Amino acid sequence: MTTGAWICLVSPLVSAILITLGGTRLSRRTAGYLATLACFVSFSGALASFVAMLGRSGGDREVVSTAWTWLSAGRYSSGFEVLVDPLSVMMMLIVSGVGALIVAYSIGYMDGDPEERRYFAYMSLFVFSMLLLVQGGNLLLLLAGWGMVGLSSYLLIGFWHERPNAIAAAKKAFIMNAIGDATMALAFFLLIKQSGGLAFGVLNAHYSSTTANLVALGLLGGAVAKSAQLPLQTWLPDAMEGPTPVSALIHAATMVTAGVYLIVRTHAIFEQAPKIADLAAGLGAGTLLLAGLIALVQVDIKRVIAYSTMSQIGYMFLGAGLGAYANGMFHLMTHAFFKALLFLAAGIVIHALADEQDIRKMGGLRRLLPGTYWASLIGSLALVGIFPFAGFFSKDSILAAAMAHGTYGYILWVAGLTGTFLTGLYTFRLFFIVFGGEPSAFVREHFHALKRDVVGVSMGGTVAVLAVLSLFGGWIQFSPWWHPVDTWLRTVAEPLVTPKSWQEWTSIGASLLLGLAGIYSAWLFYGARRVAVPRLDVAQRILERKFYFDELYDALFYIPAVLLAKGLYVLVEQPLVRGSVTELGEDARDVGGLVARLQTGLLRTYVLAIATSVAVLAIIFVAVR
Amino acid sequence: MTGPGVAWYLGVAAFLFATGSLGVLLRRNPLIVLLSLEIMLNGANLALIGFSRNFGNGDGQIFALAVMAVAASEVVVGLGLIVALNRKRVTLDVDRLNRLRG
Amino acid sequence: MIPRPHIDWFALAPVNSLLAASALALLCAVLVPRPWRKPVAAALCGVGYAVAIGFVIALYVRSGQGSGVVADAVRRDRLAELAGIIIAGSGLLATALSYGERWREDHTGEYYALLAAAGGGMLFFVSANNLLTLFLGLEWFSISLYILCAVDRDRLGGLEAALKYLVIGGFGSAVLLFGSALVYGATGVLDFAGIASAGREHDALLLVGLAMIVAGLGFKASAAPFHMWTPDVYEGAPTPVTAFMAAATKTAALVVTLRVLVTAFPGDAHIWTVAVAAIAVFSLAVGNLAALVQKGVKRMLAYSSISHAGFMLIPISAESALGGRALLYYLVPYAAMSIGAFAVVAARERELGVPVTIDNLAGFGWERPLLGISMWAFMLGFAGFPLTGGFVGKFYAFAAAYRHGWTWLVIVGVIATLVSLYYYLAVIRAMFMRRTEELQLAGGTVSGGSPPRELLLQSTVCACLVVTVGSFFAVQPLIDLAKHAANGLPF
Amino acid sequence: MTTLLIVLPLGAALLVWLLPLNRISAGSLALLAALVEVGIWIQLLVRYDFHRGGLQYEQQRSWFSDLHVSYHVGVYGFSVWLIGLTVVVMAAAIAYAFWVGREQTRAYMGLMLLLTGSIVGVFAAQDLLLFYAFFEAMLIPLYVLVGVWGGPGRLGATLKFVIYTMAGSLLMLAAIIVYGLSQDTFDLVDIHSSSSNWIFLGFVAAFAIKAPLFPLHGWLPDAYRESTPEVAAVLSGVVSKAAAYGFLRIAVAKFPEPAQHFRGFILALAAVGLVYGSLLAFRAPDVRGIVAYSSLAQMSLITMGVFAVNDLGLDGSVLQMVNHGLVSAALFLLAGMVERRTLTGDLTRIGGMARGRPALATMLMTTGVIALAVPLSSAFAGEFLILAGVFRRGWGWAAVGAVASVLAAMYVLRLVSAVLHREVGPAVSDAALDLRPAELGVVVPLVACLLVLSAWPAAVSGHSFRGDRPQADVNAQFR
Amino acid sequence: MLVATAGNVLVWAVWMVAAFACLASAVAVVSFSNPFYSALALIGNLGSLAVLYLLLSSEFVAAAQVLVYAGAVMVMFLFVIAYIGPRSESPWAGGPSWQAVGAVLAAAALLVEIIVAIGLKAGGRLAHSPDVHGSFGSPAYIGRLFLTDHLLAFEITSIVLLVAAIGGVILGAHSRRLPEELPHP
Repeated sequence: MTTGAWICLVSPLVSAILITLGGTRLSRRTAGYLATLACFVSFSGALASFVAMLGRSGGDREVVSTAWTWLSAGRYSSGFEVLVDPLSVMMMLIVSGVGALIVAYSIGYMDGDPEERRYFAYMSLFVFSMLLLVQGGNLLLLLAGWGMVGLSSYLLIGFWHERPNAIAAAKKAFIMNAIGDATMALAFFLLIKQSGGLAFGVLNAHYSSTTANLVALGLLGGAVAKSAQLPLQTWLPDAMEGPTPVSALIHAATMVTAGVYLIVRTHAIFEQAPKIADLAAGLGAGTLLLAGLIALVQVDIKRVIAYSTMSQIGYMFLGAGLGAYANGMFHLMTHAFFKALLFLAAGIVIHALADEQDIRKMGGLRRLLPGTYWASLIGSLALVGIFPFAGFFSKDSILAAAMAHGTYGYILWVAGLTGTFLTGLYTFRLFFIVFGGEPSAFVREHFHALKRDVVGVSMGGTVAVLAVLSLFGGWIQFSPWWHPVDTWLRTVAEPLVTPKSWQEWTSIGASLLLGLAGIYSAWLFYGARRVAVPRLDVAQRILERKFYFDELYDALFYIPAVLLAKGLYVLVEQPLVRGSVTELGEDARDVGGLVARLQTGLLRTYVLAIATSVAVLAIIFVAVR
Repeated sequence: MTGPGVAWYLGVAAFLFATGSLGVLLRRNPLIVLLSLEIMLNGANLALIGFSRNFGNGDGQIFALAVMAVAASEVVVGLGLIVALNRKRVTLDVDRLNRLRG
Repeated sequence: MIPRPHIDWFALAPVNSLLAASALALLCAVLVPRPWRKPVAAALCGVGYAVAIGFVIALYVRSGQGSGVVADAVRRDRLAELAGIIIAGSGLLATALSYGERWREDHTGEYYALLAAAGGGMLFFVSANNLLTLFLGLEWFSISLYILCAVDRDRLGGLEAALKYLVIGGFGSAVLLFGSALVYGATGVLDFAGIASAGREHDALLLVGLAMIVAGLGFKASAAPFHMWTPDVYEGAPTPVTAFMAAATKTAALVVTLRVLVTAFPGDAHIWTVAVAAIAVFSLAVGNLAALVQKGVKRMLAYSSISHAGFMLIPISAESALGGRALLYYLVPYAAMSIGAFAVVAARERELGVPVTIDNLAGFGWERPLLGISMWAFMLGFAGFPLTGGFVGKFYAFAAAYRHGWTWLVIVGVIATLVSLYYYLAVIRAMFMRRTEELQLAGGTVSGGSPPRELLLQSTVCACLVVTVGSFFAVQPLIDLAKHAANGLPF
Repeated sequence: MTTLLIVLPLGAALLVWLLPLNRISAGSLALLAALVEVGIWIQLLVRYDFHRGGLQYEQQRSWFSDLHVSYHVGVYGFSVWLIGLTVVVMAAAIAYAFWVGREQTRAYMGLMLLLTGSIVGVFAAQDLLLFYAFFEAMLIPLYVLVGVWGGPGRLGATLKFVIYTMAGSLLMLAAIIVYGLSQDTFDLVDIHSSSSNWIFLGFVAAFAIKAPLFPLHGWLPDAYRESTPEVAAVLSGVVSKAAAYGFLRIAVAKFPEPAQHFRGFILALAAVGLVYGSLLAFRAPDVRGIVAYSSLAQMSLITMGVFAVNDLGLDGSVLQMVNHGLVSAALFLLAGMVERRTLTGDLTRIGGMARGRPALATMLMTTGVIALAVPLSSAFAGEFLILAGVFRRGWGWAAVGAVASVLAAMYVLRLVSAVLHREVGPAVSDAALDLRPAELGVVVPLVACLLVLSAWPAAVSGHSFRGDRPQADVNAQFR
Repeated sequence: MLVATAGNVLVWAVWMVAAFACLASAVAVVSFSNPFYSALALIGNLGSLAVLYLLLSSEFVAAAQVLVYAGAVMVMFLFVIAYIGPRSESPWAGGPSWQAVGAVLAAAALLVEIIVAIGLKAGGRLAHSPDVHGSFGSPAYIGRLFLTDHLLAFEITSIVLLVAAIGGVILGAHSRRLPEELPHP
């Protein structure tokens, strides 16, 4: 069981190292194959441990295998170890599986890029980091993986490093994540102080409410930073500067959902700090509304999907925050499927239109890219949560869980439903604009079809696989009747809420209705163009400026920091620190000049000096005798 | 025969010493400076001899004699220097000897 | 029939050998034909010093406990002999250094005769045991030095320096003399031990005398405020003579100060310790501050020697066996560093034909690596860096001060050291960090392309380098020597 | 063996100076000596008994007995690591100097070797006066190295450097004299701990300037900018560690009460320095400026760890000393390589160097991300331990540290992207090649060490002091 | 008894004269503008000192004083003065004013201190001097001391004189410039 886990963890790292060392000795294509192979190996490792785990039951399913002591100081020590339990295995499957698909897709998408090798090295590195995050056997390693995924996402966002935007976006992403890391680290320091260690076991210990709250708050900080939830959400849309597969893998399928995983993994603390848990849920709800609204006005195809990602993660946070861990994780899984699908489809579109991403120039691709059309349709329906697509099963169970959580839960429930409507609206706005209608001038000019070579196969094939997954992936759990995911995760995290069946059905009905309503209105506005889009300039502008969060943060943090730095340099560094000694030296020299001027060269002065001092000396001697 | 106590002699000696030093301090002609030095030494001599008389042991007188010799030698060297300077057409004024300074 | 006092010829051997050398050199000034005069005279002088060193060492070994010589006129003890070793060594090096000096050829015989005589005077001086011999020894080597300053009569600087030195020195010795007279008057005896026993506490006459003696000795040690002759004389005198004065005169003066104060005036220690400490602080301040602004290297070194007088008065003021050790140890590397530094200056001087300034040292370190590195070592030694004896010396001096309960003195010394860094490092900076192209000469041109490779000068520098660095590693033996020497004094 | 470690480079230095070698042979001789030194250190590492801990490979010979000063050397667990840092970095520096080909090679190489010996001596000395001697001896070659081979502003820089440093170390000398005489021994092992605030402050002053801590870093920017890259690497990588070592070995270990008494004050200084350095690094206009100020920040962090005085902080600071040593050495060397290609360190005139220079990009990126302590890197491990340790002294310190870690991310990314990314800068011509094999040979070992440490930071943090000991009793470590 | 007092008065008188002459001549030496006169004044000073020495019953020193000083040294002085040619200078002029003030103050301070010290002492042993045996200060007495206690001092004195002689030779001799010599630094 653990061997599988280790294989799963190590193989991407190996491929990353090999590609780096290989350098130009590897052909670009080879690098791609190598990375893909590594990912599939790692997926099979995950499968192996999954199968092995099926053979066990209850407590035996949780195994920690330590390779060596990674860090130790005095009595504190943390090993380099992997934790294999239902939760981590589930994540391993998702990460390595989806990861493998997307890497395979990249072979086609990145074909011809001069720095393809670097790309695949980074991708492998990312997969390794993500697996480290989910498999890490103690909080320290979890944090390590946490930071590593941040790093690799930085590298991948800034992959095209000639583009200033890309670099800026990458920095932004990294620094936002660094803030999250910092808060997590602080939480860990507190844990160390209180319990002396960072094994997952310490989470189950009982803490004073303050400690619990602080720790939970720190963890939540990390979670929201990584998952682009309020208030640290601003980096995600910019992150779309990276290559599309990157957006699919990191900023949709895996990394950004790590926050949910973190909450589920450390639920013990959150259960000791219910207020913080509710805060998490609230943030989720807020984000899903905010993102949904902003998504309505975006014109960049990838950004729209990015905002949809944010809002979907909002759902997961909602679930996880309320204690419906299994539902959250389940939605995480399905979301991985259909969001990856949407991104990759969008990737095909962009690829076909010579890297154009502005939807206003698109249109009428239905006939030109039929496969992609169907794939996106499936993806969109799954996203909105229409029966029988994947999203339907997972999202509704979250809403049901919210319903079962008292009044606060009801508020969140309403928010969630509103979110559903918005989802339908913006998803199909995108869909209709891109695929509906007649091909626009731009499209007719730039379109070039996908060839049936490796490129086409790698891209089309992976999309097809993901489409199938988004179509049937949801069926494994239908909470009213069968719920294997719940039982699978029960040993790790006991759910706090058990919705009654009427709550299940009401939320199912409501969300279906609202989702369809959203789609219909989208069809009215953008598909059939029956109704003109209502113009509300103010709202429009606010939404386009993303509620001015970037401006706010610049004003609050960045500009002050820069000013402070400049001010310190001018006011402290130059005059006080650097100037002081030289001035002292000058003064000393001046005094020396005076002393030297006493040396008049006049013999009589010298004698006078002696005579005087003899007199003085004698006087003193006689006086003090 | 008694006469004035040694203290009186010492007074004179002190006066000589002071006068001599005044000369060294004030005069600019090196010759006179040398002479003033002689006066200082003589003051010391008088003191020595007075004390030796006072204690009735001869060390002071021996000292005085040695001092005379030393004074003579100093004078020799001093005069030699003055002559050498004079050869170099230097006006005999110690205040002019200020090339070395600072 | 007059009972002749017993004469310990062995004890007088060092002085006599130097006197003999002096006399022979004088003779060869008339007997030896001009071309041979210089080498012969120099050789005689050197041999005299070498023999003297031999005798002094033998004496050090043989005089386990001190004894008076020739009716207690002088004292034969390890203090005198150790000081003798340092002085004679410096004399030998100074002789070697003088050989290449380019002044007119006449009077070389007399020059070396005087050099030997001065050394003899110092050897006598450090062993003086009563005020009379003290005064005579002082005058002996002082007069020799006066003449040595002016030996090159064509340099006006030399004459001016000599006259200044003579007049001020005369005044100083007059003060010393009158002080001795007063002490004699207060106690009725001349020899130190007698003074110590006869002198009564709080005796005004004795104290005024003491003040004057301290002034006279401080003058010879060129301690502020009796220092003002030093820069002019050091600058004006021929460089080898300056080197000799810096090393030997200071050694003699400081050792005698220690001996006189400790043996003759133990009763008034509570006064003179403070006075000496004050003089030390004053010297440190004046020397270091004035040195900061000097352009001429010889003048800068003169001020540095003033500040070092301060450093070496600190252990004297501690009035303890440890202090004695500190002083005697410090003198060894100090003498070596001074002679070495002036030797390098002399080398540059002979190369350029103009007085050496910080500016025209530019690039010297790269042209003459041996001299450059040695100068580097000497400067670091003055500044009290490790790997040189200067470090250990300062350490001992401060230690003595602290043991005496004067932490403030340690602090002052430390600050002084910090200030001194500036000008010592300035020399290194000029020699290594300025390119030769930046070299601009103050009124003068480089005479003759390649500098004269003088074997004697270089070996002198090497010897100084060896002592400077060696004294850092071989602390234990030196300290043992110093300990035995200092134990001769009644602390 | 310890003595051998100290003497070998000194002997080699003399050899290089005295033998009439040409540039190549002198350089290769020096390099050989440096590598042999590394080999000896590896021997030491292998033979040192980490389970027993404590002082090993001890040698003692009386230097001068009346004040009980002796030549006493030996290594503790953490000294082993610091010595290792020294020999590795010095080897890299010498190799780089050899490759660049400084003029007056013999002098240069000799000085580098002399420097090596004295630094190793500092880390091995177990006698106060010996420690001071080596501490000062470091300064002699540094002074010349910066002053002769440095940039245009070298004279001012060296002067400032020396005056600052000496001001501190002379105070330390006074402190040593008072301390040693009052206890009548200068042996660091035997001497009893003292409770005198003044002596403590004397030592702290010296180390605070050498490190440097916040208001005393006036010498740092000039010295790091003006000196040659390899010397800057040594300065910030190794020499500064001597100060941290002093804090650890003397200030904290020998003065428990004063250390406790002044802990708040020093932690505050360090905290200020941490943020201050990071901010100034963030605005610094050139490559070296960034690295210089970042090392100010890092040294403050290490000082924090030491003055947390608990096992987390101490182990962390030792680990971080090694990390920062390697990181800043590598960064300065890389900066030097960049400057050799662009003839400027001005961030506005360089950029886009990643395109077509994969080796340079990889090296700089790797070092950079380790420098900003990305998790799983050894720097992260050290920083984590330090902050965890100092957290026990008050959450505020750790909070400041966390803020600083974000700032670190900001300035390192600024550096990396300003050099590698964006459009190609005016100073970057296509003639500027990728790193040559020789340059790789210099940098790769350093980075490799860092990666190994990242895989197993416990190698250092777990093997510096004797394991599980009572929290407060640091002093017991040094018996 | 009367004789004694008479002798006492006589001694006093002689002392008065000698002391006055001594002081006056000293002041004269310092204040004459012409070195020639100063030298002459110094001779007078030495003579009066010799008288004082006699009163202090040290005949030999007195004799030596007259011979060595008045005889040898002063002759040399006069010779040099004559050689150089006596120049006059305004005696107190020149130099910074604080120089003069300081000089007077310092000299006065020294004088006062010594006087005070002696005065403090005068209450004790200095008041009246003990009688000494007749041979005190006689040449024989001095000679014996020179040959026993102060043998070394005697020798050294001669050495000092020798050194000074060399100095006289070097400094006084005419400089013979040789053609082949280099220009001097």
